[in-house]
Amino acid sequence: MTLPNTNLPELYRTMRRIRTFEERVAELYARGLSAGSMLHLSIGEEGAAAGIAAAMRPQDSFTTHHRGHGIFLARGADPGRMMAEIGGKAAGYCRGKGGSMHIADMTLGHLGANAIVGGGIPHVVGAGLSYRNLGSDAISVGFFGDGAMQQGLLYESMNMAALWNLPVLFVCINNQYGMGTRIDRATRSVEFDRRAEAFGLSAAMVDGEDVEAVMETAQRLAAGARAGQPGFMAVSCFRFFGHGRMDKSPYRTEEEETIGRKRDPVARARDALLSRGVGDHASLDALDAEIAAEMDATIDFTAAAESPAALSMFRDVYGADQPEPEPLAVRLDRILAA
Amino acid sequence: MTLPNTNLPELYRTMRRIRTFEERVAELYARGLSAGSMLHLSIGEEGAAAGIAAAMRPQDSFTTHHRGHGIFLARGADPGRMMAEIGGKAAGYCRGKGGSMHIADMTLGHLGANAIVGGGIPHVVGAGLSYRNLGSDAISVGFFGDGAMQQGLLYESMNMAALWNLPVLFVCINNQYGMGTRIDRATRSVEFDRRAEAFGLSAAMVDGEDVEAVMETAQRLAAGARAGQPGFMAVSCFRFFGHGRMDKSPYRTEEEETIGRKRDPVARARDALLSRGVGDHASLDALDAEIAAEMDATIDFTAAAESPAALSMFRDVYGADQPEPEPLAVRLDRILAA
Amino acid sequence: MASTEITYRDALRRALQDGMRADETVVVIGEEVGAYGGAYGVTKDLMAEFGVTRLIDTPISEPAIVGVAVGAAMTGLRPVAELMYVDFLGLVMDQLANQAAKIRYMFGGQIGVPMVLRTQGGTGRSAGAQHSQSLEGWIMHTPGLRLAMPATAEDAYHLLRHSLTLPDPVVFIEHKSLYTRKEMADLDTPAAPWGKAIVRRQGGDLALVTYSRMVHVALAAAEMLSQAGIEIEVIDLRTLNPLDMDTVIASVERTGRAMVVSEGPLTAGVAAELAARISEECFDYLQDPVIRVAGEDIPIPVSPELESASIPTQALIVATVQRMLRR
Amino acid sequence: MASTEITYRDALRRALQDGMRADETVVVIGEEVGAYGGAYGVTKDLMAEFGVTRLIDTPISEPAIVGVAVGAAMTGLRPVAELMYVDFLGLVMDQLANQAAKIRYMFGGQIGVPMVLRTQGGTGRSAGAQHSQSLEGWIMHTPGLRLAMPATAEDAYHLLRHSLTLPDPVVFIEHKSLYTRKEMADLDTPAAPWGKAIVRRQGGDLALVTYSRMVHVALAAAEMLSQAGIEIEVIDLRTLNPLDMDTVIASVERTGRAMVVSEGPLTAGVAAELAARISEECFDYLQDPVIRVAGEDIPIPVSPELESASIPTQALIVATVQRMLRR
Ligand SMILES: Cc1ncc(C[n+]2csc(CCOP(=O)(O)OP(=O)(O)O)c2C)c(N)n1
Ligand SMILES: Cc1ncc(C[n+]2csc(CCOP(=O)(O)OP(=O)(O)O)c2C)c(N)n1
Ligand SMILES: [Mg+2]
Ligand SMILES: [Mg+2]
Repeated sequence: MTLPNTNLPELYRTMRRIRTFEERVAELYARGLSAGSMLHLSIGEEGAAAGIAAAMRPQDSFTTHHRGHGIFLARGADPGRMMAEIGGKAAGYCRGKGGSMHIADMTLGHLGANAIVGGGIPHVVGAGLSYRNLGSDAISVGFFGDGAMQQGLLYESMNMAALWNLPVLFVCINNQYGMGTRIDRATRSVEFDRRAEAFGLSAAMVDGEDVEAVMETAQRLAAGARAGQPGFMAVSCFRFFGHGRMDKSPYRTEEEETIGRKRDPVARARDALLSRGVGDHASLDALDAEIAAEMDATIDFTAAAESPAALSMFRDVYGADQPEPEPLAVRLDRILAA
Repeated sequence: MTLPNTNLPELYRTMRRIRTFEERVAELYARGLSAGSMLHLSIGEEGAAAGIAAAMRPQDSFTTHHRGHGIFLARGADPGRMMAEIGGKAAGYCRGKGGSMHIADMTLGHLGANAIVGGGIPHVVGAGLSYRNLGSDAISVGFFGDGAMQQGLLYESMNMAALWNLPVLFVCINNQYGMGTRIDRATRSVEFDRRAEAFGLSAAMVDGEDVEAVMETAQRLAAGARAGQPGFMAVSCFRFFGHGRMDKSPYRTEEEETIGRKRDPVARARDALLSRGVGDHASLDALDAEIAAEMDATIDFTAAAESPAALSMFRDVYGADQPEPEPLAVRLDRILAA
Repeated sequence: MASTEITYRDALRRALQDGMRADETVVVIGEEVGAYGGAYGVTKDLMAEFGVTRLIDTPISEPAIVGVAVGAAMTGLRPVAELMYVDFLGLVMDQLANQAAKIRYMFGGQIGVPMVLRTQGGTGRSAGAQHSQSLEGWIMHTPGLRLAMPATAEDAYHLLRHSLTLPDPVVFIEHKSLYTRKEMADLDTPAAPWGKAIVRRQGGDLALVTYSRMVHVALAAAEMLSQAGIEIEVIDLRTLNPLDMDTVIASVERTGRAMVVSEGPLTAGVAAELAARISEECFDYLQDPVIRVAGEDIPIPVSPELESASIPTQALIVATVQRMLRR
Repeated sequence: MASTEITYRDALRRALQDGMRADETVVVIGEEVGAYGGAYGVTKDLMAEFGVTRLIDTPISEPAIVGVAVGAAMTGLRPVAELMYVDFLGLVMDQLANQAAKIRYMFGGQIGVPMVLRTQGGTGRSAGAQHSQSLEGWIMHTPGLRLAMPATAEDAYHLLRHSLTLPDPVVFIEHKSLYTRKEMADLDTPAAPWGKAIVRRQGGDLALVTYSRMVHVALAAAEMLSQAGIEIEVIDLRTLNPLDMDTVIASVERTGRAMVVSEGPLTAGVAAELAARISEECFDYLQDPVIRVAGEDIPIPVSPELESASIPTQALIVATVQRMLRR
């Protein structure tokens, strides 16, 4: 596993890979190669993913919400196996059973994306408990959207993490929207850090357009979490596109979108690299092209990959040494043969 | 309906009636006349019940937790019908089907006690929504224990009340314990008002030993709620006895209990009445004796009351004009007659 | 009784619209029901007519959505709470099964909870294990909850209208793969009263009992079987509580054979109840065991091939009926 | 194989204690499991041996309790989460049915969720509609969850010990009216392996299939029937997932008659599944329909008289068997 580097060129590279991957996901869908249309692109949120991932260590684990491609890429995912999973193929991370909303990989500490808003949050508290009990120095990071700030389970989870001094970091990626609902129509106060503090967590709010600020905040809170003081951070950004692939965002104005899309962490990092003289247009263009080629290949890989075998349907319901559920066809054969 | 009066003699009377009623509940159980042992006495919490009830108006509604006898009495309940319900008798508020943990009375605005910790909290938000939509000037008050401060549903409910400017008041009766768990073992921070404020509610903490302070705080927050600014208050007190009738509180020291029981809102009000010259020992003793007689009668009433008729079991599952569920005996008759 | 061509989705919208016009206390409350028009478009455009006090967009707080609906239903409103996916029942079963379903009973009949919980379930969109389930079994097993599962646009309309008049909580489960189905519907008169099943197709060889989308799969299977000379009766239950066994029993007594079809997982689900009831009520008439064709006892996989193979198919129904009749 | 006299409660405690000694990763997590010793006393005194890192008292946050257990199970611990009453399942079904049950599957078999959810249900304490339910039907209907419901102290011990070795989530439902039951138990050797039913009493006239407390009610009924010359076989399923149909089928084929008894509400519950399976598997052997004796389809009332009348009684079982055999 290549460890995410913490300097801006690396952060830029991570963000660009996310951006390009998500663009290819859109293409996969447009070409009819995705499993379904429930694909949630994290374009605009690359700063959160790259910045926080860079503050994590190899042993750390995490869960994500349904918009989790970017986070997993930033933590070292193989984009080909991700894309294959999004296409429902056997070569995917979950053998085509999970799809975009359930990608997971235990070897990289990805305890799972989750299609239930808030559903993965308590799992990182459980992981934190394991680390405490087993004497590990890992932390576990729970990623979720602003929508989950209104799920009660979050408060139960934060309370337990604080009560037990667990190595846990809660990360709210506030992209301003939960489907068609702007956050100010979901709650009266968006000072989310106050909520976390009221439960005894260290908390911070940070601008997701500034990937270095995200990383620094995450480093500080992660250090606290590692020492037993759980943290919470809300990263503000903008969801550039619709909620899923079918959503054309009729509930917001073009003007709002135009302004929102100016909050672009990738563009900002690129500008910073140029102005700091760390890169020039040519070298960055070459990097972008290299990434584009890498991501193009994921579509070809997915298109060529095989669908899962029919009988694999009955596998993985229970542990490998356990009997599989009886298929309907077998049962009917038996009954009707009688 | 006799409206609770707001002066101290009335508050004292309400509190003394609660105290005595609860003592009779203990007696009912000891005499084997209660339906089960899950009886949660509110002794020590009379200040919360009387003070807040006095800030409510006749049209206001409320829900309570499992420890709700006192609140309902303070809102005008007939102690005889309450005791009969606690005894599982047909003359009880719920025809013997609900028992202590499910007492309700629509005519007095009691939308129900609840045996699920936190379960009744969203119902007052729903009532607030009704009042807003139907143009009523009523408010709805949700009572719950400190244990429910760790139920996520509370935060979802507060958030909605704040978002929609509903006429709702949330009341946490913090008696320091949830069963055997002292509140500092359930959460890191007991500054509960900060949690409510972070969601946009007006919030206050008050000492439940001082019934007048409770009433004044409740009046202020109720006025805000009536004007569309929902409120939250935490009333601090001490649970004098065990959680339920089987619990002898082995998890706390006698010393803690002795100190805790000194936080006695009834005794304090009595002392205040005496020191302010509003009553003398003789008049207060006479009042107490009158109340004792009233409450004694509830036991006799319950002992003499009838159990619900066997077939009443099938009633009230669905509306009165709807077919009742088919009793097992009827179904078996039909099938076996074939 | 003028018939009109309409989609399942539009019929549902019309039912809400007409119900809200007829009864000012009806409010719709849920995620994205207002401005967005519903995740599946059912409440589209209703906001313009009814405004934010009656089409209430909520935060993503399912337990509170149902809990608030319960409280509102006890105090004068008639809420239609929407759960975007039936899969989220796991978040709200306390408010639904411990509160809504039991309040009338626990309180000795003092008050009811006249609310509707609208939601949608089933497979068909590669939405994965947490967005494709058929969980009506949990509801049917909960005394106090009515349960409607329309298969047609006409039923979608009338069952929802009727739900808005009932004194008790109704769980109303739509099927995500039916929304765009278009058909002729009589919106003035229901084909059958609430609580009654409908014989969608007559036949003397076997009674097939089903509901929701599987009605259409069964009807297609029946057509294929007919070409092979086998005529099966297809019964659409429409509501699972109340459950109209009279219609089912009459058909089984006539045909002597029964199959029940449900998209939900086989074990301990709706198919089990139907099979058990038919077996006990029609014992002396049955020439074959009641055969259950239901979802596999597995989570729903996301791969489209696996997903569609995990629930009853037309081909399996056809083959199984043929084997039964050959037995 | 030394037998020892022990209560159901103490057998459970011994199982936890021995399981925790055998496997350091086992932790108990729930409300009042530590200092208090458990609402029904099962974890009493374990704190002294295992301390606060392994007996973890929690706030009253059921969804998080189960969710934390899921996360812990995925990262090296083997949690025994405790739900004080099975009635609180409504609060945790998302974490249980959408997460614990599906994680292995959704993630393509990468990891399992080896946890036990211990809880207790049933009637007997006038605890009312929200504290007296039998909700095993919801669990049995959820693929991915194992389900154990011991009737005896010996099974309580062995089934719990075995649950602590399984790779998948186990829902372990005790019965509140059995805790004080005392009996001889062999804690060294289980009477049958995990997943196998036990014939508790032999008889040739009818197979009665049941589990949990109803085993004892059935056995008492069998004794009464025996005095009338009727010998029924009583089968204790012990686990509902896995479900041992072989033992059941063998008995029904031998006796030709079957009754299933469950405390849970009749409709769409465990009794339905058992009746449906027996009917389909043993069709040619059945002289009578499989008769279900189960809880009434109502919430549990608090009045002791109504409560006890709302679930199957010994008298009803006796009378029904007699009528079946007279038919
Ligand atoms: C419990 C639950 N409720 C509702 C949904 C439907 N849903 C999926 S994503 C979403 C919006 C989530 O918003 P947010 O948490 O801000 O995440 P974002 O999509 O903005 O990344 C909703 C309502 C769901 N999947 N789970
Ligand atoms: C959801 C739920 N969890 C657990 C319980 C069991 N239980 C009943 S009362 C109680 C303690 C509640 O404490 P608190 O809210 O402080 O109220 P108090 O008893 O102190 O009045 C518990 C854990 C329950 N009834 N409901
Ligand atoms: Mg968002
Ligand atoms: Mg308390």
